[in-house]
Amino acid sequence: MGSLFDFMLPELESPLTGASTDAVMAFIHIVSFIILAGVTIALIYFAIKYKRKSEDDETPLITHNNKLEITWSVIPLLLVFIVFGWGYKGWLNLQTPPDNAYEIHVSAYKWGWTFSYENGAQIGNEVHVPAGRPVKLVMQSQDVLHSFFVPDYRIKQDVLPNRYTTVWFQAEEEGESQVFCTEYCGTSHSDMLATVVAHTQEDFEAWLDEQNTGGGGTPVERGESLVSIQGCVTCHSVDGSQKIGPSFQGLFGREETMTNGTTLTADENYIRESILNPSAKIVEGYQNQMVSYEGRLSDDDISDIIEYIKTLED
Amino acid sequence: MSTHNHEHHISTAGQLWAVGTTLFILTIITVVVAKFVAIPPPFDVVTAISIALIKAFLVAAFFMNLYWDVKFNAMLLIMAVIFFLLMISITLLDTMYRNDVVPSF
Amino acid sequence: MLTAEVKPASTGTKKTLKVKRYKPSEDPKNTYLTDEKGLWAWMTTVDHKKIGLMYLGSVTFFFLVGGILALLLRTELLTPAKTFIEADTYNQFFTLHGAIMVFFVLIPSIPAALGNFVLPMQLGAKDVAFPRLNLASFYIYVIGAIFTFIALANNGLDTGWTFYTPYSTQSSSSVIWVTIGVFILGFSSILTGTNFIATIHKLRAPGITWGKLPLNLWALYATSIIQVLATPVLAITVLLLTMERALGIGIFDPALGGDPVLFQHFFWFYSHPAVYIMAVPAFGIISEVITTFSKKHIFGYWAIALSSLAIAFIGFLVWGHHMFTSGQSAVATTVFSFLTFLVGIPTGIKVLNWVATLYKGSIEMKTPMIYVFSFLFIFSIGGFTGIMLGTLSADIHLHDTYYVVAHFHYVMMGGTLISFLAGLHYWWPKMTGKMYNEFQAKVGAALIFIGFNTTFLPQFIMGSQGMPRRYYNYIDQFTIFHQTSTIGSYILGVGFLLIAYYLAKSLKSGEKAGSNPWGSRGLEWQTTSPPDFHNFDHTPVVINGPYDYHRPMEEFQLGLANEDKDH
Amino acid sequence: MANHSTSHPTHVHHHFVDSDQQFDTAKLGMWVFLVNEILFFGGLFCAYIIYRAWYPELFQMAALELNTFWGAVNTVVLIGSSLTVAMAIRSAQKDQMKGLKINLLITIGLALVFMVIKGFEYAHKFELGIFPGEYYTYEGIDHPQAAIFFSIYYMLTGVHAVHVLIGIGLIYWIYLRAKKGEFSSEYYTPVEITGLYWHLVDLIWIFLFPLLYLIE
Repeated sequence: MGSLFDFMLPELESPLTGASTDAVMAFIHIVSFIILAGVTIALIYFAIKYKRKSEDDETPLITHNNKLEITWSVIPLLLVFIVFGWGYKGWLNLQTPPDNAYEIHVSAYKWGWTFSYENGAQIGNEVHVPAGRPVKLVMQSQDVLHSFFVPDYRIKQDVLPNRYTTVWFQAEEEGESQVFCTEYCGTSHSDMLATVVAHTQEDFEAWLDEQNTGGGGTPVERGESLVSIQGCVTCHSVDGSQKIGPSFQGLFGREETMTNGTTLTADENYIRESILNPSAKIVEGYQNQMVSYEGRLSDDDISDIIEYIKTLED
Repeated sequence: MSTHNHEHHISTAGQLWAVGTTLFILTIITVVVAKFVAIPPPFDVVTAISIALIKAFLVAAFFMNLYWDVKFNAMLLIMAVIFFLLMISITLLDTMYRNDVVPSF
Repeated sequence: MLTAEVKPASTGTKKTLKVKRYKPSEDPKNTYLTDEKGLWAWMTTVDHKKIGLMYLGSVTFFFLVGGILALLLRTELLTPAKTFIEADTYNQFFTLHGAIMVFFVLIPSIPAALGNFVLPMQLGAKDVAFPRLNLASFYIYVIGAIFTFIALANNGLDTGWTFYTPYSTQSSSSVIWVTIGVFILGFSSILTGTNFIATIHKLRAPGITWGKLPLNLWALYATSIIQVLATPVLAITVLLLTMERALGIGIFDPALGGDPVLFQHFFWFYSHPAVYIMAVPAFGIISEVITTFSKKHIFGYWAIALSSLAIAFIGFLVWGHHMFTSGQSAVATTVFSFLTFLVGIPTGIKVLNWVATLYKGSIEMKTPMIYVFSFLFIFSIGGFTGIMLGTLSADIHLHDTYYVVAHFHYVMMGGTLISFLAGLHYWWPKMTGKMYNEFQAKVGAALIFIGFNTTFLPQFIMGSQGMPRRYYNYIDQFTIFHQTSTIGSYILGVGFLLIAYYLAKSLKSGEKAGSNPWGSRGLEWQTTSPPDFHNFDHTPVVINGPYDYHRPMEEFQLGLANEDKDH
Repeated sequence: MANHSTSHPTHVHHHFVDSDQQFDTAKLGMWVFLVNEILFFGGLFCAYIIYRAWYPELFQMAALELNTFWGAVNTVVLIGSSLTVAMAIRSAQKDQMKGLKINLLITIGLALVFMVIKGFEYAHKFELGIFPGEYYTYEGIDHPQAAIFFSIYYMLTGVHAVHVLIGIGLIYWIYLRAKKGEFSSEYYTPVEITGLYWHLVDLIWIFLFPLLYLIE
């Protein structure tokens, strides 16, 4: 289709889901552009040609013309029928993932994404997929509405807290594509980004095998990966920089002042309470924004995270 | 607009009592039918709503005078009901036909 | 002594009336502005013209607040990361910008402010059907605004103007104050709609049949129907949301077993028709202005009149096109997409009829007409991008991106606000009796047109490239579009300041307008500027259509001959 | 009845041509307002229908907690009050001011009876722990969405009860005006349009009753 409006779209990385979308968009753009040009030219031409000559200008009495009315009702009607059918066909394809699609589970939360694989591997804010094979994401939210949007693939689907939704694509080449959250979800909505990384089939399998499922490694290593997968780092920096919540750097053993005026020293019990019941104590200068991780983190997980935080000294 | 009616309709007391009595009887019928007659669903709901519709018609037509009033007022009532039905039926098109996604692992 | 055979609306039977010509005075002694003076007289007035002006004042105030918020938002977006405000502040600003512009500016702008002023005059009536109810509507609007401002002073609101659950049930901002405010505000809208329907049905001057009703009134009539049918659903929706937060009733909250998508149905069942509450009255103004300044009969009177009703009706059945990605069922999505395309047709018909009206006209490019030309260009773009967004596969890509932001600004701001400006400049001489500076007004119109397109055209491109809406931070590749857009918004700001300046100045030192400065055949122009308390000092009798420019002016100035002049 | 002389009777506002035009306009306005009321309740009925379609078994279980007998009594009481309002309008049309006042008082009495019965029903539910929303503590219904049924029940009957209270206020106001002798067969517009409002309150209840109380 025409290249006139190609600059408006990002490079298409998943032709199986996006080619029909691009084509119908180009068609609408071109037809609209022609009609808009016609209307604009007519407006300017009439304004010049029929400019008022004097206050006593007589104008002819033209009340209506049924033939003209029917023409400009029926032609647009036919055009929009074409567009409807075209869009419907492309959309139906988006709604029906191929049977051989590779399934990955997505969990969205304020403000990040966790991707889980069949073998138990989990990874935060990065989804690795095999190129040249359809991939189906089965998604659910842990809190509010989110939406999974990959412009390069022309796909988008809201992620709901009470049921699963699904979306599919097929990246043809190796490469990275940007994921956005497109359903407004609060303070860091605009930081709720992720990346799709497409590998060749062999590289993908190798990558998947490398991912340990959280069983191996030292407690500190496990803690570090949990902090990333569970999205803690979206709000709590590990380098002392200012984010939505207090930084993890130097947190352990730090003297903190609470919003109610009391002070305490951050120890194991305080961190544990802050993970399970975040609204119990709020550090001065911060909002009560965090959701409880009760049920999402086991006692062992929490111990691992505390061990990791201990290593982050000033 | 339809022609103007200079004489406002005045119902007789007998008419009003007849309508009221019918409404009382219909109330008793709908309770008896619901409690003591086993109608298989969904026809139990259909029966209850049909009786309610008859009652509503009687109230609108005779207590609210629509039967003798200008037709435009009746049209307004019908329009409200139509828009309510459109709202509910199109929403049901979503809520009744959602596709259940089941994760495979 | 002349006679005219007409059908008075109050009896509906044809009869012959004795009429004579009443030429409006060019130098009125007694006008509605001099009639009663003082703050108290204004605050308790039941005069539709004064109430219209009070709405105009409030709408202007809220537009200023919403506009400043918009400029702050655009300034924040100059750089990809933080420019000068925090993320939470940004979220509150876009929420309030949306809520204020929709509920306090666009919805009351044309119907309640301009509509209140001209509707009875175009009907030849002395007032709306229920003048006290009209005043009550205004105060209900004020009370709704007060509730919203309590929320502002008390944690603000950060849910987006759409209040989507479950975010709105969890948010720590004062959602309840705003929902109560919107609930109250809804009644203002409903009562205004009720008033207009009754007025148009029952208070038409002798001779104004449905076929001689000005198209502005057809548009206001269609709008009123939407207001009465849709606004109660908004009321119940925000009531349920209030209860959701106060009592946790669970209907919309998934944590309590409810369904968040159901909330979206409830919300858009009102809020999509609300788009037409904002847009349809704009169509009315365009029809009035374009005929006056081309001195020509409207092309396709019935096509334009009936397409307003068609838009109002089909507009009720398309709300689900805001929910194509929400997880609603496939069958609902298909039906909504199909119906969405149908609503595009009557809109297209209107635009083409207006263009055809210009053919062989006597076109004078006064300020209101410049706004009409801006409208036709900008609104067409809004319409075409609407077709794009109604297309299922394209909407999946474009939904909730800046493409949508640009689209609804082209429709709401380019459509409603620009035609509001057209109407304001068109009826300004009638309202105030004064003329504004034509040259400054033309500069203002040009600034608005240029500023508007500079602001919103780049948003189509970045949206299509994937820039999501409601983003505080953005990735670097979108910087150039955001910066262009911000510059455009400053041009718009300057344009609005200029308009405010010369309109205010015209009140003090503007030239006298005369009763009919544009040479219009509309009934509202056949009385003094500004009109007196009763609008006309006689009962007008209408024998021609409002666009019959082939008939002499005398025939538009008739009134009952045998009337005592003292009431 | 209405005469078409040029003089304006005192009750006719300046912007109307005559009494008939004012009467028709007021009535039309009220009908337009009733359209809005129907859609206002329509939203709640919509929530009801969708949840009933989702969880039919819940509605059968939960409806057993509602007392059909008192529901039916309240239906009869409300229909009775509609009848007396209709009689009141008839009295006004026939210039029987005493009948007007008596009928209005009976209507208010019946409306109060309705509210008292409603109050007992609510009190009984509160005793069981059937509170709206999150405060729901009753354990007699084994269904995860049980609280939502009662949320819908409380919203529907609660909003309806608010309308009954407003109606009582309006009818009392009409009664006071009737006492002052403001109405006659020439002018009874406020009686007529308040009556329309009251009939609508009745109409809504006619549907609420089978939908909430008569599910088997």
